[in-house]
Amino acid sequence: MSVDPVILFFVLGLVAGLAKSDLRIPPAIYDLLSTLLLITIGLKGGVELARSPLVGVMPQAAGVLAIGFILPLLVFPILRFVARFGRADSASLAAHYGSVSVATFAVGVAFLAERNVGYDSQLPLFLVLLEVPAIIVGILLARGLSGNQSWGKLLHEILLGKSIVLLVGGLAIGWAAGPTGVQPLEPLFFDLFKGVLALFLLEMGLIAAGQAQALRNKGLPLIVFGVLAPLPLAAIGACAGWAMGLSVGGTTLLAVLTGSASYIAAPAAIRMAVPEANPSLSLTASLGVTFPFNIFVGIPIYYSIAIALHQWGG
Amino acid sequence: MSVDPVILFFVLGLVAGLAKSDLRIPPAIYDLLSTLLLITIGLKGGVELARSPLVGVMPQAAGVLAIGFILPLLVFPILRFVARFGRADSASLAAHYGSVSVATFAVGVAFLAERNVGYDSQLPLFLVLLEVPAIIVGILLARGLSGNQSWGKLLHEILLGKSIVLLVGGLAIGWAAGPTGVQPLEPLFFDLFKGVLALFLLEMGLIAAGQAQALRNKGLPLIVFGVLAPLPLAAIGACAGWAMGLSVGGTTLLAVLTGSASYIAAPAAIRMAVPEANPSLSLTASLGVTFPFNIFVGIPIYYSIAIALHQWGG
Amino acid sequence: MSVDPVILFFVLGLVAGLAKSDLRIPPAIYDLLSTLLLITIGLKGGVELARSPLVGVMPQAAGVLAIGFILPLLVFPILRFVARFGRADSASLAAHYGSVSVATFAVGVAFLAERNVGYDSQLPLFLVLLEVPAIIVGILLARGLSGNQSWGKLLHEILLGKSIVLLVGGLAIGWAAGPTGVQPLEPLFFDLFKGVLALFLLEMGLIAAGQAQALRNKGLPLIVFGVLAPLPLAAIGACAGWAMGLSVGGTTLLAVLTGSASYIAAPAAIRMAVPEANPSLSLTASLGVTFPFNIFVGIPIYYSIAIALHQWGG
Amino acid sequence: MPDDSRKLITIVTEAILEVELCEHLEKLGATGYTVTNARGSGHRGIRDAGWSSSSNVRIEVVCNEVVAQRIATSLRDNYYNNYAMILFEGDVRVLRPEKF
Amino acid sequence: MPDDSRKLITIVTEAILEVELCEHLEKLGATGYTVTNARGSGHRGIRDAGWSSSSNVRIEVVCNEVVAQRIATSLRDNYYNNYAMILFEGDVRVLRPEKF
Amino acid sequence: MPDDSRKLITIVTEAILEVELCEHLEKLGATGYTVTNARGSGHRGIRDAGWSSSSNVRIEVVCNEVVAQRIATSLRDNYYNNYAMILFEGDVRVLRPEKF
Ligand SMILES: Nc1ncnc2c1ncn2[C@@H]1O[C@H](COP(=O)(O)O)[C@@H](O)[C@H]1O
Ligand SMILES: Nc1ncnc2c1ncn2[C@@H]1O[C@H](COP(=O)(O)O)[C@@H](O)[C@H]1O
Ligand SMILES: Nc1ncnc2c1ncn2[C@@H]1O[C@H](COP(=O)(O)O)[C@@H](O)[C@H]1O
Ligand code: NA
Ligand code: NA
Ligand code: NA
Repeated sequence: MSVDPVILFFVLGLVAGLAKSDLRIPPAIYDLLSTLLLITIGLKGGVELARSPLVGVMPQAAGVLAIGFILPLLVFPILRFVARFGRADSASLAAHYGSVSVATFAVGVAFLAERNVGYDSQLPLFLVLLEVPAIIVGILLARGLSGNQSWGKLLHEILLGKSIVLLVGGLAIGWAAGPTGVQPLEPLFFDLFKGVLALFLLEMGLIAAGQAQALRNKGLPLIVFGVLAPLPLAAIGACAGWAMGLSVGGTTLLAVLTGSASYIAAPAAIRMAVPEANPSLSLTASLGVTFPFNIFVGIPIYYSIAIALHQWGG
Repeated sequence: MSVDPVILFFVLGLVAGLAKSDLRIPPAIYDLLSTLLLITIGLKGGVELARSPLVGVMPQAAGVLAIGFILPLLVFPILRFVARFGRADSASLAAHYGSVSVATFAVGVAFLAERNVGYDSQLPLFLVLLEVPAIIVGILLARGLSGNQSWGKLLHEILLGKSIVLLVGGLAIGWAAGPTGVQPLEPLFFDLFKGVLALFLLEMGLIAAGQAQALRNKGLPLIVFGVLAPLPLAAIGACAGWAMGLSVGGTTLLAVLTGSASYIAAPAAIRMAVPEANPSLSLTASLGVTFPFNIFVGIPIYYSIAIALHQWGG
Repeated sequence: MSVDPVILFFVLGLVAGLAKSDLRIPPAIYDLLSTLLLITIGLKGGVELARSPLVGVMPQAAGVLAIGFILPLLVFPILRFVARFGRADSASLAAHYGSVSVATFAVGVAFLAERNVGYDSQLPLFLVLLEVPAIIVGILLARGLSGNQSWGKLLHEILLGKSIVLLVGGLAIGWAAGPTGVQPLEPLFFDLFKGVLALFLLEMGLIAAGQAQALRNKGLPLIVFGVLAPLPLAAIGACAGWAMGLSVGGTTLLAVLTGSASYIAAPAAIRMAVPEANPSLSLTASLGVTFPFNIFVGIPIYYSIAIALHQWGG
Repeated sequence: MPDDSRKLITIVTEAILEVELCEHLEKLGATGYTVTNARGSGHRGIRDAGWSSSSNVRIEVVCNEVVAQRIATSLRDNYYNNYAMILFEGDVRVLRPEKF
Repeated sequence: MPDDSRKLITIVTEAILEVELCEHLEKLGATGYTVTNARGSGHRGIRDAGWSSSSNVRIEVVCNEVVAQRIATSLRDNYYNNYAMILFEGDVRVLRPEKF
Repeated sequence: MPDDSRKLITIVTEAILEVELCEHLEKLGATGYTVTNARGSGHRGIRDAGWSSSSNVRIEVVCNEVVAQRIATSLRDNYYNNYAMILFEGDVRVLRPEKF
């Protein structure tokens, strides 16, 4: 099975960026591409949810939500006391790695499609559910519960961030319109998905290349963490998915989610709520190390883990 | 018949905007989307016109042009002497409501497609013909014929505005290239139409939400006018369409045109020619009240009117 | 055979621009469109190359590379001593006309597709090979070999310019992924090609219109050169293509390449390396004269030349 | 050496005025101008660049005192009452004074 | 005639702060503000606008001396330590001083 | 308290020069710079940002008098003759003078 071309576009961006090419994707185009991806993922999920009864999903959703709150609590102490990062930075990294990366999820979806492996309809819903909790926990870890008056404002910003709004909106519209209603939207949102993802990854490569510099400075600890963190986190997701009775594809994607690190929702929220944390630290780890690691090495591994679990689990 | 998903995208934008989400569509993307919509509508119409002889359309075109000049003259006195708006503002609103909204027309087209109802090929041509006259009348109503030297410059700006150029250009190209010639362009301009419209309405929702504030201040008169004006205006269009012998679909769309209010061509032209008019007044009415009213309530009503006319007319 | 609609979009842009319409394509959208075109051309070529053995192409590639170095040397003396341009300007124009125009190539591809004429898979590769040499020669012609320390920096800029990176990247990805791998990318990069090209040419028309002013000032010599240069240059390409044993389509496209003038890679590189050359001179000639000439008159002629060569060559 | 001190006029106003205003500035004697897209808030409310009719432009003109005065007066008389607009003037020293 | 001299405060900082900062400025007494997208480099490295979280905004406020002082102090205390930010102040003369 | 007055150098020139120029500015001692996209008109005609090769950038540098002088001289000698470019200098007061 040859490597997926969308990943080659990431490589192209990475190489062009490292070689200091003048290739640029205008911010407006980056916004368009991410908007399309978020709506597509939401719509796809919504259409699927329309097919299956929602009630059955509720307990699973609760479980996923719980995982979202627990993961950062597992990551934080390691960062704080093993890797010896400062409190703010540890909390920030915990929030980033507890939350999820939409682009990694999209690559995972493409990876499964490539292999004609289906996945459970509720995964996009889980994507939404996993995005927020870790950020809240991370902020609490940094600030403590003590006198922080602006929680309302903060939650508002997190819950109404672009990615959440478009994902939830897409889910709702897909669910309300159903398969037939969404059909006329498919040429833009479904047929172009792979191509849009390719362009998006091209830009991601350029951005990741921009992190290389910072990487050279921060150096080893970040790389080590960025490479070692995903596997155990993904393993937790895989086991949870399997325990919930998700399909192989669903189990894989849940592992992809828990194993991925946020670089959109988390950075924005943490920057506002924990300004003393060094943003380039978490961004470099999630974008410069973990994202490439996941799309090259991680996803295939998580897929085999999912298969193994289902075989062993019988 | 479930609600069309493109309208749900408007709702999503509206809700996100009212909830002060940080969701934004960059201006450059707004331009791309509107450019695509305008070309699509033009091309579609041009291809159709290529099928039917143009001469037959001429008398109808003349009639539509006449309507374009008459409508603002009907609206103005009501605004000036009933609603008691100032002269400039009354003229400005008359121009906006005499002119047409491309987005509303596009939603109407989608509405008919949803129901597999065809429409006459000359409608996009009518869209062009209805855009300009009301603006000219509006300016005259505000300034009078007296010493206004810059008419040439003004007409140039109005007739060569983006929307006119792209609509007319699309019409001409579609007409010259014909069905087969346009075929290779269909994937971008025709297949993606619904999806592009969805994104455009998402942005429209965000913009409309921005008008809510102004609405709270200006309050009742604007809402009343914005809701009451479309129906009679659309009725005139429907009757005219039926009298011209248009199909049910064509009658509906002509009603949609006369019942809709401009928020692109008119605002720009009026801002330059009648600067003393309060722009947020007309924009709030057309975008914040009439546009939503039309896509939610108006279009279905106009459709039933068209059906009724054709049944009653036998 | 009616005129290709994509060319009508160029006309639309040209007319709108000359009529001083306020129609604009935002820079970000221009970037998106050119990015899509470059990747598409690269991918298409890469997929084809994957089908045929690369070794056979090597000698041809060497020949094309040689042509790239020779062409500007032929053009320069004519400009310098016949048209009596200054040294810097002659060198600049030589670089522009020795290099190639991606948009003209794309129109050529569309022209052949319209007629169901295939072309050899290596043409996109030739496009890349022809872009750079002339620029280097042009710089040498202007500066001489004497003390110019920054060649490394210069070559870096030229070789890592946006167009080269995307073309080569597309080639590589298409080649690595192969026909089946690229399939999921086709909706965006292949199906939309014609539509994207149409929008791009619309913008090109607007830009070309912007050159008209400069044209009036510079006047005759530029027009004469811009119209007369393409034919002999294209003839050289045609003969070379025929001698290499390219198909009629391939011969046509090679003629299109040698007959076209760069307006992206060359202007940027020359502006940096030969700042004393007047940029509007070369841009006006290539964009305002040669580009329109080629898409309206040139391409059909080059096609007939290619046919003639193959018939006569038996 | 020539006196290199000039005035820097900065205008922030509705994007729709850009073309007309720039022609106007040159008529008033400006040798050039620089325009950037902008958004903002003022007496006429928030103008957030979501789309053209609600966005601003920021126009700068470097010129001598006479032209500066002319521009300020002309804009105050022709545009200030009806359009979202501010204008402020600062002192700058320029390279190549003969250009301005 | 009224005194038309005011202060022009220019702030360059992280785009993410735009909304919060603009509200803050109005609380401090600014009658308005103008924002443009920007990129740049400084002590916190290159910020090249590739995407929102790495881009800057350039915010201008025309105000009187008191408000200017208030803004400078407040930003130094609340943002300067943790965010990429610079602030500088110049002297300008405004049209319609009563607006500011 | 330290002296907080600095020079604000503003350069408007061809977008193509951005990367090279910014490196150059730091070599000359600038501790940072801010760039915004711009369009405009001057002696070399209209530059309307339709696409990169016809667009401008507006570069600002806050620096001390010495660096300012160095920048002005260097740009005049290396770029002014061959590129569309203007440069002007104003006086500003900065927050955290030690940064510049
Ligand atoms: N005090 C201020 N400081 C900076 N910019 C301002 C100020 N007041 C207004 N502006 C800008 O000028 C535009 C028009 O101002 P106004 O006419 O007051 O609405 C606003 O949209 C802002 O971009
Ligand atoms: N000396 C300077 N001149 C102009 N702009 C600067 C300067 N220093 C910093 N900036 C701008 O202010 C932003 C934040 O500065 P800093 O906090 O030093 O990283 C940078 O990204 C630049 O856009
Ligand atoms: N008098 C001026 N005021 C403001 N900006 C100017 C002025 N002259 C030139 N510019 C800007 O500087 C750029 C280059 O100027 P020039 O080299 O004169 O063509 C122009 O494109 C404008 O953006
Ligand atoms: Na995670
Ligand atoms: Na109407
Ligand atoms: Na050539």
